[in-house]
Amino acid sequence: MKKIMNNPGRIVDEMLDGMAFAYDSIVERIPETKVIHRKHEKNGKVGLVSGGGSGHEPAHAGFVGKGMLSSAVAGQVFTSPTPDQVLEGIKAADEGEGVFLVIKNYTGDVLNFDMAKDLAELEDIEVESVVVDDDIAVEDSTFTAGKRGVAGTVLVHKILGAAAEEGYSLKELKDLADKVVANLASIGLSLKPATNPEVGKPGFELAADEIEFGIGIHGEPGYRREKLQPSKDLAAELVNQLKKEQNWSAGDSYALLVNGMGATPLMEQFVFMNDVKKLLSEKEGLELSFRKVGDYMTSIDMAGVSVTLLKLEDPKWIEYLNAPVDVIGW
Amino acid sequence: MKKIMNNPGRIVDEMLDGMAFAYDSIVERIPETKVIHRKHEKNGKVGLVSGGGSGHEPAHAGFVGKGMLSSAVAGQVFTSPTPDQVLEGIKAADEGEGVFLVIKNYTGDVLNFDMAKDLAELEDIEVESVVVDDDIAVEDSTFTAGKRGVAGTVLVHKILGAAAEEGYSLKELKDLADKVVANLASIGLSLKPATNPEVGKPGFELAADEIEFGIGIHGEPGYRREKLQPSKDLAAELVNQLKKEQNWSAGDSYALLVNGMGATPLMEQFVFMNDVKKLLSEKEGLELSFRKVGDYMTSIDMAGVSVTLLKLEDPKWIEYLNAPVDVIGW
Amino acid sequence: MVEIESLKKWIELYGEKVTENKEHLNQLDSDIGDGDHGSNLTRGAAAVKEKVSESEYENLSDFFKDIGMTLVSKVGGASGPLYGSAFISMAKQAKESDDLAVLLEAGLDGIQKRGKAEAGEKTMVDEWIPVVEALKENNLTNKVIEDSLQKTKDMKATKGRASYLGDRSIGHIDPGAQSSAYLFESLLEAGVLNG
Amino acid sequence: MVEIESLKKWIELYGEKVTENKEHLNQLDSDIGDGDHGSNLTRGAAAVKEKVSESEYENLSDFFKDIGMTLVSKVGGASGPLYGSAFISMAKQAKESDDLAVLLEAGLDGIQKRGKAEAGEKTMVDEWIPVVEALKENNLTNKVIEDSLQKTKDMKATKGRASYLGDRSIGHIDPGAQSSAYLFESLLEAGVLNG
Ligand SMILES: Nc1ncnc2c1ncn2[C@@H]1O[C@H](COP(=O)(O)OP(=O)(O)O)[C@@H](O)[C@H]1O
Ligand SMILES: Nc1ncnc2c1ncn2[C@@H]1O[C@H](COP(=O)(O)OP(=O)(O)O)[C@@H](O)[C@H]1O
Ligand SMILES: [Mg+2]
Ligand SMILES: [Mg+2]
Ligand SMILES: [Mg+2]
Ligand SMILES: [Mg+2]
Repeated sequence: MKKIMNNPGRIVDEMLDGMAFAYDSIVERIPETKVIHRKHEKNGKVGLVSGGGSGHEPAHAGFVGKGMLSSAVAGQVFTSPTPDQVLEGIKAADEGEGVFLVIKNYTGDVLNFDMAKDLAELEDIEVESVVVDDDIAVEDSTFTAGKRGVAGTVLVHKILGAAAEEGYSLKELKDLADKVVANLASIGLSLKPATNPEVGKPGFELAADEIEFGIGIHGEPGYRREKLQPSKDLAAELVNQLKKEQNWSAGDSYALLVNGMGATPLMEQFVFMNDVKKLLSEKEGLELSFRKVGDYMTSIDMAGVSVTLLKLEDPKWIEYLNAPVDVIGW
Repeated sequence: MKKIMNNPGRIVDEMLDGMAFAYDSIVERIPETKVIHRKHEKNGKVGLVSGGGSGHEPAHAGFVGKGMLSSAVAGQVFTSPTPDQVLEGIKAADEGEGVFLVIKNYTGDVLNFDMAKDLAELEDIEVESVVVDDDIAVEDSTFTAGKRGVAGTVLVHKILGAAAEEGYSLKELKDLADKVVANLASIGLSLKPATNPEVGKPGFELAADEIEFGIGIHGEPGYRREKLQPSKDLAAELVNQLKKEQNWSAGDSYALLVNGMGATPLMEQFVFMNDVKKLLSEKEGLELSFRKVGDYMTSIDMAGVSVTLLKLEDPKWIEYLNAPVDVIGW
Repeated sequence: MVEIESLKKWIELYGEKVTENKEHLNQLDSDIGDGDHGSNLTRGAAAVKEKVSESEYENLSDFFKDIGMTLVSKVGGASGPLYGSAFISMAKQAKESDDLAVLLEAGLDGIQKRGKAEAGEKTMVDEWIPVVEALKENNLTNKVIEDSLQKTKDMKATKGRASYLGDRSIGHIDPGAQSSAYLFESLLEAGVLNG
Repeated sequence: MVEIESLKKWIELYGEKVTENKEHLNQLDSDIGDGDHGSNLTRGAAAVKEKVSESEYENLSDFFKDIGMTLVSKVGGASGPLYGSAFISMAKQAKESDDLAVLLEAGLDGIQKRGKAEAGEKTMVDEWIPVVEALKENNLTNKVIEDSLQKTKDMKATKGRASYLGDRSIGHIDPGAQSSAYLFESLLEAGVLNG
């Protein structure tokens, strides 16, 4: 394992310190916690909190700031944060109008955030939440922990962040969140596994000419391995999976996110975007009203990409996606 | 070589198309050229043009837009663009007040941009330029092609971009550029070499436990190889080199950029920033008035980081660094 | 009736076993999860050790509560709230009973209330259920512990991270069941039952 | 006096050699540069071939100018403007002379004006200088070409990308000298000198 780090056990702490130092006009680290909180002054709006295991940078702390998250809670690498930490995030975010939690659908996150919710209610903070489960690589059945939460979560942060900034109530945010999540679908692929610094070796193995479709952002298994193939064929496979999931009609308006997994050069991400565009826009006739490319929800040093499509049921969502923010990573 | 691409020979074209599609509110690709141009309407200011070989994304096209570059010219991967292409970039950028070129110091770039300058003058466009040579890993002597231009170039783009936006004349920009470049120093290290898609194999080799100090952004050789070591020791080595170069006094004001090489997770970059901070701010007492962390001047899929320090001779430069921009990659 | 001293011993042994077998637990979790179960619990064990060694306990309930809260706040992931809930639930029960079978049954109940897993879903629950049964009948042995553990091998995971693997989860021991097996082995080794 | 037909042959052969030896040139450039010299020139050769085969030339100057401009606009890197300047300079000279030695001397001059390299700096110039000398004395042979090429091996690069290596550039043939050697080998093979 070749990584720029000191002690793997302290990597999250040092990262949070580095972040708070580098961007001290936008965020601060709440002392003795793993919470990154925005410096934006409180003005009686609903607080928005997210978080999860570390290793997905810039998610989630990179989205803390005016117009997006109020606080982000970081767990150990690939490990959900604990309820006491989430509670600190909630307390920091609370401006008297309640706090909304954006949780990615993993057993650990759901359990820890739920416990935090209970603790916050004991402190008289009203809390609502949404569980994002956009990864269509996983079947949503009683035989699984449900679809995973992946890169689409970032679009949820953005839309809810703009709505909260606009003054949405907790109840209104919950309705909006449910609608957004219902219209969200993502799917990814990997060329090279990630190495968790605490584990010291890659989370899985891929042959030199192999790729895996449907991989999760913690290296959870995908649905198929194949030989490496041209970008346009990779794009076609992911787009087909999304098509099976969503009911596309030509002219429908969608937001499109091409997300890099952490070690994928932007050059490749843009090439991939070009192929996705041909399929979605030229072939399927979708209206891609919002588009974004880059590293947003990564998996440490995994090489790969994911594609997220959000059906823009409400044109207001485009406004929310385009609304200005003051954060590190958007 | 495992890359998301179609035809290595067309990778730059497809990347530019993907970029222009994804961010069509900010930039456009000038048809039949390798020029990315901003959509921002012309308003009689000096145009700012940069570019160079591809593979450094988001540089340079990612910095095109209001407040930064007017156009960026992309060469093949790691190969300077040709004069006719640079000329197209100059013509697009010209708003009647002349065009300023930011050139990284490589023989190829200098020769090609110089030829373009001659061509532009034939078309009655006044052109000035600066050659950025911030890489202190290379000796600046008559026995070398001079110091290389690396990540510090991005700070030059930012400062000149803000000054151009403010209405600086060509002459004023030239004076400013010379001053900024004189105060700029960068140095990098690599953990893993880059693979040029047209070449198909890594540009150099590093053992599993080896790192190289002073590496260039095209994989040019550094000044020493050592065993992998903790982030704080890596930081100490780079900071020491910078200290030898610049005359630091406690309280002096500097801009600090920690730049990722393309395949370095943000987590590691922030950990590294934390170590650099301890040395520069806590130990040396420098005032780090501007700080930034992330992938700005990459080397395809190289793993590594560089540190750039710009002595802020003029407090106005901080304003320029913080001025708002509408670009893809800042 | 159990003594706090022997329980301290139990928890200490458990922490040692988890720490010694950190890599093994990580490996089991790599096979069907994300490879951190050993790291998670080792972090928890260190914190529990510090907490417990610093404190004097007058009653069982406080002892279990400290362990539970420490696990909840140090482990994270899925196993943190689950083990935490087990001990918090045991703390509640300890106000009414000091029978180990009754206590551990409450612990199991805490896990199931939190995680909603039933028998056969290839989770730690599949280690706890037979152990609690055996305790009730007063015949907990290493064989019971080991047999239940091995049985998780043939199960298909339908809860937790391993459920993403579907059929491919079959053939692997569940990491949470393995760490729970360490918990119960330590119980026997600490001599709590002879107490 | 040289004939356009044999010059076309020359340039064609040069293009073929560069293309066949693309990997070799890339390898030489990997050793002391950035590994793209073969790719750069192959791209240029293909463009020159297309350009030249499409056109009829009435005079030498137009022929050289087309080659020069095509190289400048297709090759990029350091070698593009340098080879381009060589041919553009030859185009200028061709208006006054059709003596090959005079033309190539003008080419060398173009390279040196643009790149500022002197003899001994381990660049293509170290291949051009002895070849131009030999041409003037009417005794250009493959041996001259090969000997000059080999001499670049012992030189320390002080211009271009290889200069970053300092002493470590010693022991490697300069890629630009190698591609120039192909240019002059092709000249002999095409029989331009016998024309
Ligand atoms: N719903 C659940 N109920 C009971 N146990 C569960 C449940 N989900 C997961 N587990 C247990 O948790 C273990 C994994 O814990 P750990 O690796 O620490 O957490 P994570 O999966 O978040 O990385 C599994 O092996 C399983 O025994
Ligand atoms: N200043 C110079 N004068 C003459 N030739 C040069 C000079 N700089 C570089 N070269 C030649 O260019 C060759 C490298 O060309 P190439 O690899 O295509 O460009 P780049 O170095 O930009 O990648 C070198 O081998 C050398 O012969
Ligand atoms: Mg985990
Ligand atoms: Mg090159
Ligand atoms: Mg796990
Ligand atoms: Mg080269």
